[in-house]
Amino acid sequence: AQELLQRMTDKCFRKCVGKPGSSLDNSEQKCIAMCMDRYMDAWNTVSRTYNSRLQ
Amino acid sequence: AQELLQRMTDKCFRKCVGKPGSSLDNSEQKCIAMCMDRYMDAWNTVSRTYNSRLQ
Amino acid sequence: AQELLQRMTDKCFRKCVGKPGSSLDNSEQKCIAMCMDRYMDAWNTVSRTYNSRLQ
Amino acid sequence: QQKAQLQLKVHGFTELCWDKCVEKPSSRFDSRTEACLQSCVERFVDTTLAVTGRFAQMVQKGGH
Amino acid sequence: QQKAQLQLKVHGFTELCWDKCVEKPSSRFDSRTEACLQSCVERFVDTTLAVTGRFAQMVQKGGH
Amino acid sequence: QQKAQLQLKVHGFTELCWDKCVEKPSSRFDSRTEACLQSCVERFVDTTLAVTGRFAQMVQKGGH
Repeated sequence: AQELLQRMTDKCFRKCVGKPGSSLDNSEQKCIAMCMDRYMDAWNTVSRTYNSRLQ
Repeated sequence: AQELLQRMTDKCFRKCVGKPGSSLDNSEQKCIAMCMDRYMDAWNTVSRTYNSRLQ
Repeated sequence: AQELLQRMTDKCFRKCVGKPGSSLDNSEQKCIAMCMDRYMDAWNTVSRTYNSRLQ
Repeated sequence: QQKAQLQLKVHGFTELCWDKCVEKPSSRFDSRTEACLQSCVERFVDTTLAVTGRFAQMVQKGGH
Repeated sequence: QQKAQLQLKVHGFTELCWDKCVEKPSSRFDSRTEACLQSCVERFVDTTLAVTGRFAQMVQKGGH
Repeated sequence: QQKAQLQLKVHGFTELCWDKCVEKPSSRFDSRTEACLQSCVERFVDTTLAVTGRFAQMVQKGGH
């Protein structure tokens, strides 16, 4: 899961943290949580689609 | 040639397939073929220029 | 220092050389020198911040 | 080891298709985004096949 | 080897935060750019902790 | 192994200079694009030399 965590952190940081401030504010934290959920949805969709294509 | 194929596929997919649809349409296919030809031209030019610079 | 040099060269080339011409002109050379200095400043700031965070 | 390579592909596709299909993370994917992700994988595989096939032809003809 | 990995992180953060904080190289960083670089590292570490923690929770709950 | 590293450089330059010089794939490169690709490689090598030389000077002076 290391690879997944790294790529997800990178994408969600870029998407959710505009100009970095003195802490993660509330909306950034919410954005990161939502971004994680969607990134894992995307990973699952991609994985399912690719596996069924390979068969 | 593995490395060339991978990088070329990535570049040409990004250039030629905007919003992915239910199949590669005609214009996307033409674009991919043309993109491949140009990418290999670019590879050849770069390779030639770099080799002559090294000598 | 290999890794630093490679990443710095890449960033400064992208920032300072717009459309590549027949040689590096004066302003491109100045930009590259300045870009190097700032990139190393950035590297130092990042390194210091990250190390103190780890402790 | 083959499984590791397959996983790496899935990671790569996820990044690529995320960039192509997801504008802003929301509380749920709408059906359009979901369809886009699926098509993105399918079309990328198609592109790989097209590129590889064409390249093989060129090599056979000695065109490259 | 651990030191090599730490160095690699510093290289990665420098690239990321350079992209986020540095518009145009000038003869000196102003204090805003300097502060941005520091916050960028701090917030990225915060993000890593948030993501990793939330992921661990999900795995425990068997949610993934 | 040295040849493999040289090949990797050619792949890297091709990507970089493709991004800098090629707008839209067409049925043929015009002379401007062709010249841009050549200059791109030459200027990148120049930049590498400039950066490496300046860095070596700094290290000698103990400036870094």
